[in-house]
Amino acid sequence: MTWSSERLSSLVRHDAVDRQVYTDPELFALEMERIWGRAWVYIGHESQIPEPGSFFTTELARQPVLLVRQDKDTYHLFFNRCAHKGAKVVELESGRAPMLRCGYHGWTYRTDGVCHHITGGDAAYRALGLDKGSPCMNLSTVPRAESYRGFVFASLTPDAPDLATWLGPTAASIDNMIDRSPEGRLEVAGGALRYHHDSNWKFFMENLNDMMHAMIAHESSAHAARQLGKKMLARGGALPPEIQILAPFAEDPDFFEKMGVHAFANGHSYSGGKTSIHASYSGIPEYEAALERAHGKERMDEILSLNRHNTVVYPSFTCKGAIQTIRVVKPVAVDETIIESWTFRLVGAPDELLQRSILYCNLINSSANLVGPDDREAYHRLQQGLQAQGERWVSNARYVDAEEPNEEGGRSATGSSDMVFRNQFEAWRRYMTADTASGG
Amino acid sequence: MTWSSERLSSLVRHDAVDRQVYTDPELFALEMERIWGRAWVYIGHESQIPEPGSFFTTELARQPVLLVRQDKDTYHLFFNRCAHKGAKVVELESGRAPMLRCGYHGWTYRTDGVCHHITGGDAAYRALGLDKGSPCMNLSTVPRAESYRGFVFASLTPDAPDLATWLGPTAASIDNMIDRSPEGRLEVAGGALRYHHDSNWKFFMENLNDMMHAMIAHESSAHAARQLGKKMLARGGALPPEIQILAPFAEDPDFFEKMGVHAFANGHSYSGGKTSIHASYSGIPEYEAALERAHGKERMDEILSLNRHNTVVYPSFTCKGAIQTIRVVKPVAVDETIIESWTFRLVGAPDELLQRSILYCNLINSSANLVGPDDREAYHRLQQGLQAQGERWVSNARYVDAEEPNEEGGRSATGSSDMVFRNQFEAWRRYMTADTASGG
Amino acid sequence: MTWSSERLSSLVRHDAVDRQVYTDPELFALEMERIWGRAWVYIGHESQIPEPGSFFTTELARQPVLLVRQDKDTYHLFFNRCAHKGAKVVELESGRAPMLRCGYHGWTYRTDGVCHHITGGDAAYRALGLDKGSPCMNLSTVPRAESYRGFVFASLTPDAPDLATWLGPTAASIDNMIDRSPEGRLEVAGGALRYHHDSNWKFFMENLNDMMHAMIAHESSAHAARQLGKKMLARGGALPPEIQILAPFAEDPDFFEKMGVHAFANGHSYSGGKTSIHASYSGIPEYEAALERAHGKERMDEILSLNRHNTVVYPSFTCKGAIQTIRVVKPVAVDETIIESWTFRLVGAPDELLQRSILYCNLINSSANLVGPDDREAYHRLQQGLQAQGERWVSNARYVDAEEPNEEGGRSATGSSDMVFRNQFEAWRRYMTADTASGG
Amino acid sequence: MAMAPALQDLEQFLFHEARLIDEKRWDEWGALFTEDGEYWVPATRGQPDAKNHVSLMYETALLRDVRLKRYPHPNAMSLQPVPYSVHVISNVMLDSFDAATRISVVNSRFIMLEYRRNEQQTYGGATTHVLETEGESFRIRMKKVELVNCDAVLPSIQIYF
Amino acid sequence: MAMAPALQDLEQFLFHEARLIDEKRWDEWGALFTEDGEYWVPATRGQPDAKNHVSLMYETALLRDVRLKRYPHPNAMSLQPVPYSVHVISNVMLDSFDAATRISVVNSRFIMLEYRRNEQQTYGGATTHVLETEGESFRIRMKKVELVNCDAVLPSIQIYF
Amino acid sequence: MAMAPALQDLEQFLFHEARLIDEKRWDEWGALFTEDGEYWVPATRGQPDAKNHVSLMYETALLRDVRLKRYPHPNAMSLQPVPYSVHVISNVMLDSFDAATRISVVNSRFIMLEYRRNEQQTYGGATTHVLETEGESFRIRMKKVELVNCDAVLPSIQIYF
Ligand code: FES
Ligand code: FES
Ligand code: FES
Ligand SMILES: [Fe+3]
Ligand SMILES: [Fe+3]
Ligand SMILES: [Fe+3]
Repeated sequence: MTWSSERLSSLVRHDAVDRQVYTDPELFALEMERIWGRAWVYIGHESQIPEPGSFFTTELARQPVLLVRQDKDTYHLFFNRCAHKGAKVVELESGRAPMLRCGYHGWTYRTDGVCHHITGGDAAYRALGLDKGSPCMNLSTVPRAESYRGFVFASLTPDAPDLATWLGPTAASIDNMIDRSPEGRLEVAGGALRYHHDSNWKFFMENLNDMMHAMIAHESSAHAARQLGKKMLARGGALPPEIQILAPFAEDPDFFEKMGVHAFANGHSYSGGKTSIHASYSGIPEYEAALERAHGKERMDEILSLNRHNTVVYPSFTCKGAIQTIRVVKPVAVDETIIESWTFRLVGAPDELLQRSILYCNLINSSANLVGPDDREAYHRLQQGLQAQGERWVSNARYVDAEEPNEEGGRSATGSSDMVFRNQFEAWRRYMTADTASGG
Repeated sequence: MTWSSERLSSLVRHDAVDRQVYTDPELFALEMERIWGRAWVYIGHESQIPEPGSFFTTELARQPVLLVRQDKDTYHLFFNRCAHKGAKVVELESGRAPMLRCGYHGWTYRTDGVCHHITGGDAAYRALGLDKGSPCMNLSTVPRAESYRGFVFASLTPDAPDLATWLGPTAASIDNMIDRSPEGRLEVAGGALRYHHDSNWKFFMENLNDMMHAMIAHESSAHAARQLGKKMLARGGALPPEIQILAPFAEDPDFFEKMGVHAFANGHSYSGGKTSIHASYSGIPEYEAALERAHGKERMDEILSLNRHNTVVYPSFTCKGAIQTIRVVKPVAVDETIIESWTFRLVGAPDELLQRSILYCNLINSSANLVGPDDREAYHRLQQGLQAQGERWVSNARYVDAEEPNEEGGRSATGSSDMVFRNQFEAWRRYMTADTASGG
Repeated sequence: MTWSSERLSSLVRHDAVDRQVYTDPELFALEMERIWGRAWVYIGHESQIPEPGSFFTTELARQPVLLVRQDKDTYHLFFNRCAHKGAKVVELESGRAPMLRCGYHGWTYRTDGVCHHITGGDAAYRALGLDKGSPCMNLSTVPRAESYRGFVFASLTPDAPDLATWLGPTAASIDNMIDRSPEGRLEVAGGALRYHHDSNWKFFMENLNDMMHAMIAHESSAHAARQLGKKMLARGGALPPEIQILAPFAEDPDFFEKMGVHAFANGHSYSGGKTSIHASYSGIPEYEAALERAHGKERMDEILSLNRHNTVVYPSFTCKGAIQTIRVVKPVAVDETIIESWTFRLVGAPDELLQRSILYCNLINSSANLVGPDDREAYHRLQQGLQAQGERWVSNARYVDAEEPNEEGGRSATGSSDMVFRNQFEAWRRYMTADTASGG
Repeated sequence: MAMAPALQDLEQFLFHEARLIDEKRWDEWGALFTEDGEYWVPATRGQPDAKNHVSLMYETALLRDVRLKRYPHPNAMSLQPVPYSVHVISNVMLDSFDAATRISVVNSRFIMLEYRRNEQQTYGGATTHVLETEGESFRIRMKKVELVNCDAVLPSIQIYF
Repeated sequence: MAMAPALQDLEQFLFHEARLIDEKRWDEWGALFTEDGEYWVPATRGQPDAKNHVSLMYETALLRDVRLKRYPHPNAMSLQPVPYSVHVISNVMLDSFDAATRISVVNSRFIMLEYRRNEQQTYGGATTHVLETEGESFRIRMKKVELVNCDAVLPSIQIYF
Repeated sequence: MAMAPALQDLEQFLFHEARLIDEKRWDEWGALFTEDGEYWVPATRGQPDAKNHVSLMYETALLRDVRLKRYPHPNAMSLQPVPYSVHVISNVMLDSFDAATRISVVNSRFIMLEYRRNEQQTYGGATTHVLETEGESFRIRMKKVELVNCDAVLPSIQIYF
């Protein structure tokens, strides 16, 4: 039985989805083709390729791709695949080289992807009128690659809409992260963490704006932190950043209801805004001074008062402006996903900020952290529980009636609403059933 | 090419089956749906959930299920799947709790499966007229769950026949195990053993009443035991239980022919009866005294003289009345199966009996035992050998002509007959080709 | 979408192939059936079963087979699958036994495959008119098995052409290996090496006559060897065999162009001939004396001057006459392949020759060698790179115009030509699209 | 008063015992046990005894004799091809020594690889040896192996830990 | 002048520390650290510090307290079922001893199996202990664990190496 | 008459040797061998010699030089990304010491994890070191590594055991 558009449509109800969207390998393969092959997928940040010849390799819909800087103003995203016999040309995750050299037969390519050297000579291809520079002798380019203020996304679909339009109001979350730099610039810094999950990628994407799980799933660590925090305050001490980071996970449901959730076109969303679990981190005077110098008091307050929790750019990207960290989704199989986390330096800001971001990632995003393992376990139990055929539908019914338009052109709802999940599956259905590639 | 009923039927000949029934992944998936989804499958024993709130988790046709006792007289079998987002609700194998709590968002359920607490409040679902207690807010119940004198079986098919009828004459094997308790009661005791097999589940189910393999496959251990036994007798000692357990595996073919095999509706069967490899265990006077007190000499002799070897309740269960142990089949993949073994205490009997059952399992059923590894290796070689396409058919031709009706309404044959396998595949074909769910 | 002949044909262009031939699991399954099920596949060498009762087990198209010698002049290739229930009869890789005994129920077979003993007696099968010796009670024979001067190949296709015809001019490479024995006989000696590859089997088969990769992929080891060699010569020493073996891998492209490649029917090929990377091994006087005694100077020179590099008998076999070693391909999955290497003793030649072959295999074919890991890594990168969907075609365009007929009835080209790959895929397409089994 | 054995002597004894297993010197290995010496691999953590709960292995001299006789048997299917092992023993600590009985209780940790027919299993756990002092050496009254995954779904285990 | 500690004493201390982890004697384990004692598992090779680069774990007393409090919590989903470990510690070498401060720098290697719910992970690496001498024993000022696969895509790691 | 070396000295030497490999201090490692020192990993059990039967590795000084030169080569594809190792060495026993030649034969067991590009392999076996005494230390005349799975179908092995 093949997956007709009708059959695919029938998997998504406004208030629920069929459990198979999380468990069926064929649907996963279709997702790679129709969602990950049509949407804009995050590739990396321009600061990862600072110099001419700097390169960075990653996957796009499970295909190897290669981001290379040609010169100050130009860089390219290629399929990481040699034009000769198809070997992965660049194996290292990142580096810098004047030419890209394939290790198998030594073909080399310029940073603009044009073939530069053919071992054994070029004459061999003359008969077909081919030579270095003939399209099929060069690295092939990914159909679309665009940057939004340094954040590079790509699409396998030539007629994808322009990136900024597609990002919609979530672009403001990226803006806010950048605006927090006194110089308005970010740099990837502090390394990456890669965390293996034995579950479907969508569980992670939903969890990000799931406002009802923190105080339950993360109770053990957050309560321990709160108790230790109380003792410290009692002793007249201040709360160290570790406690400031962990304690808010145990805020009561009301706190999270108030944070609220906000949904937009293409499955995007964010939670928080006026407040979030990052809102009460103690300020860093030296930093605020720098920011005020750069923007003036009013603008600074505006920037720092924007407190979005997680912003989700469906299906591959999520960021936290308040602590300058992003996470990237890499689906491997229907029940296997890799989550990468990256931290950024706010150029012009004191090191404390990067160090706080790094501390945050150690505590929340590393494989050995104090919070993530409980999320990972939750996804694992979802993957297992949904093997049960007793109930076809997975509920997205919370506050199905209580969504309101917001001034950003999306809809807003109380924190515990399933609106964000409904919104993701509206996009899911559109991507999966669109016949044209205009998935965006 | 899909598996039409005609094509499925053609896999089973009276005297042979197509090798693909053991090697084809699609057929395995169909088995899960049509055999394991229609037959009565063993879940557990009532003594595993003694108190209100006691629970026990397992799989049914690879789906997570949860057995929970509500009160002295009531217990329920639920799909182990949260009504909220579908997470496996109970992760532990067994335990006791006043409420069942899902770890992801903290929904709780009463022991009757009714939702008791919704994190973030119930109002969220009012718009759809839903509230705690609305069916879709509760744990969903497995269509059928029945107990035969404490042994709980379940079926995913609402109109499955009643359990006792379906068990047919194999129920008497369970009766005999229970009757061996002076108080007519069994309790699971002594823990469980779980043994991983890299082969198809049917090899195990066939092996149980395969009377021609023991003296060959288990020669090494059984002969060693016999030699040591001889020495002991020579020294005028008695045979310790270890020898009594191991030595009979090397009885000659005649002994096993005489044990005989007996086949019944739904693929069930047993071997032995008047005698078995358990027949010559030395008696335990204190126990027999207790049993005689309970039943009188005549009935006691009747009970103890019933010496069935393995009783097979197709497809998931096998028991040995004489030593109060059962084994449970858990198919994982076409070439992967888990076999669990459990022992029972005869309530009112001295500890020696349980200890003998435990010794038996250590010697025969543990992953490190002296007999099972040779069976496991045999299944492994079957799985490998049947990759060969040189011969399509796997023979079930032994004594194809020599089956006789028995007084229990089944058919009996000499021990080495393939009758039991023919009978299993008659049931296999019926389950696999039945259009309705009345697979039973 | 099923793989029609049209669709299969469209995967192969004269100057390129579709990347899916290396990455699609369904195509791999078809290859097992249509290429590995139709071609002649190498099984083993007669010297591996020297005595009556000697046996040797291996796989043919992933099916277990068993080569057994009945007597001095007769041996048989059986499916390694018991006629009783289908267990793999012989588990050991090789050995000797008067009878073949199945471990599960003890059936035994004579070395001609006829059933000799049935546990529990034969009467059981009388009703069907079956007895020991009835075809279905014996080991079943692989449709075709033939030896070319001791090298045993088999085919699952009854009407495969005769082996020598099918081998065509590549037979001469086997001849040359044998002729290098003063007695004209080879014996397997020195054991086997088994090397796991995480890539498609065809990458290995293409690499064998890929003349443009050695100086690039093996630069690190070969250059190290050259430098050390230079030092030694400078010190007035001679080049030890290790250097003689490793250094030529770094010859320049011209050297390899001159070696040339030669392609023949059925996908076969060889490279070199007048010269190869083995050409400058220092002679072994005692050996040449023996060879001259046997053949006379002229014939000896003729034999030793034939310097073929790799001879490829598509799809399963490759040999190196000059150092008496072969490698055997065992596909496991679309991205998994096992490569076995075997060495031969030239009967009548001094031990040095076998010892040089063994040294060669240690240096080039073992899992821990100095050259093979770079080839394996190249195949790995091909497997990864070809996941990229940016370019459908894998080029075979080198010197597409410059092939010339050779006197052996095949075509020859300069070393770096892709002719050999084009030739393999011509055979690939013919095997894959042939409706009849006359794949040969 | 008897003095506690030197750690190094205990280590060397444990290394020797493990080596006898890896080298399949079964008779020598069996002879390391006292007549009432027991070998026990519980099936659960903190298992109180081997009589009232199933174990992965619980062997007295009698069952060791059966297994040691079985090892070389040509028709022991699961032992053809032959399984091989390597034991890495470490973290050897002397938990107690009774000067009167000269009995040492020794705790150690191990990783054991069991290999057969192209498959390698990794096992690990904590071992408690109850050792009687005998001349310069020791004899084993009890060897209790607590596998870290004792309650996992395990394949066949055919070599002593 | 203080003498360098005996290798055997250092080994026994490392074995003791590992055993406290395997036996989940968390309070005793935590007490082995000095007040400013650190536990560090870098996320890359040759990582210069834990402040300016992410780590798999970088814990001071405060974070150890959080984790040790978390371990027994009934609602810690990822710890129910409970994960278990076995540490095999070897190759213990004394890299340096400062007679003035009586600080030892000890290098060792380990294999640790982490087991939970029928899954077993194998970890290994090199450990550097910076130990203060305290009476007959030691306290840990720094335990730095360099995993051989520190930059791999790893599942949850829930027990200290 | 020369006395047999102390076990601890032999252990420390073996630990040192393993550490040089894990830390890729190749020149120091190579220098541990005598000029005619051999490194041998047989491909079968009880393999009588390395001349008449294939081996996984059989290296004299010459081949060690090739490999050690190859390690840092930028175009050695299979070494980019770089493979890493950790060796856990244990069960060190002195099998024999010849007072005349002062040659020690040392038996040990090991687990080695080889890690590269997100894949970790577990190897284990028994090692025999034939050591010449040299001053306070030793030099390796022969290092023979008997892998428990020497005849398995193995992927690339790129680091010395
Ligand atoms: S595959 Fe890249 S150079 Fe040949
Ligand atoms: S999934 Fe169970 S409470 Fe949310
Ligand atoms: S399967 Fe071979 S004897 Fe039964
Ligand atoms: Fe969370
Ligand atoms: Fe059996
Ligand atoms: Fe090569």
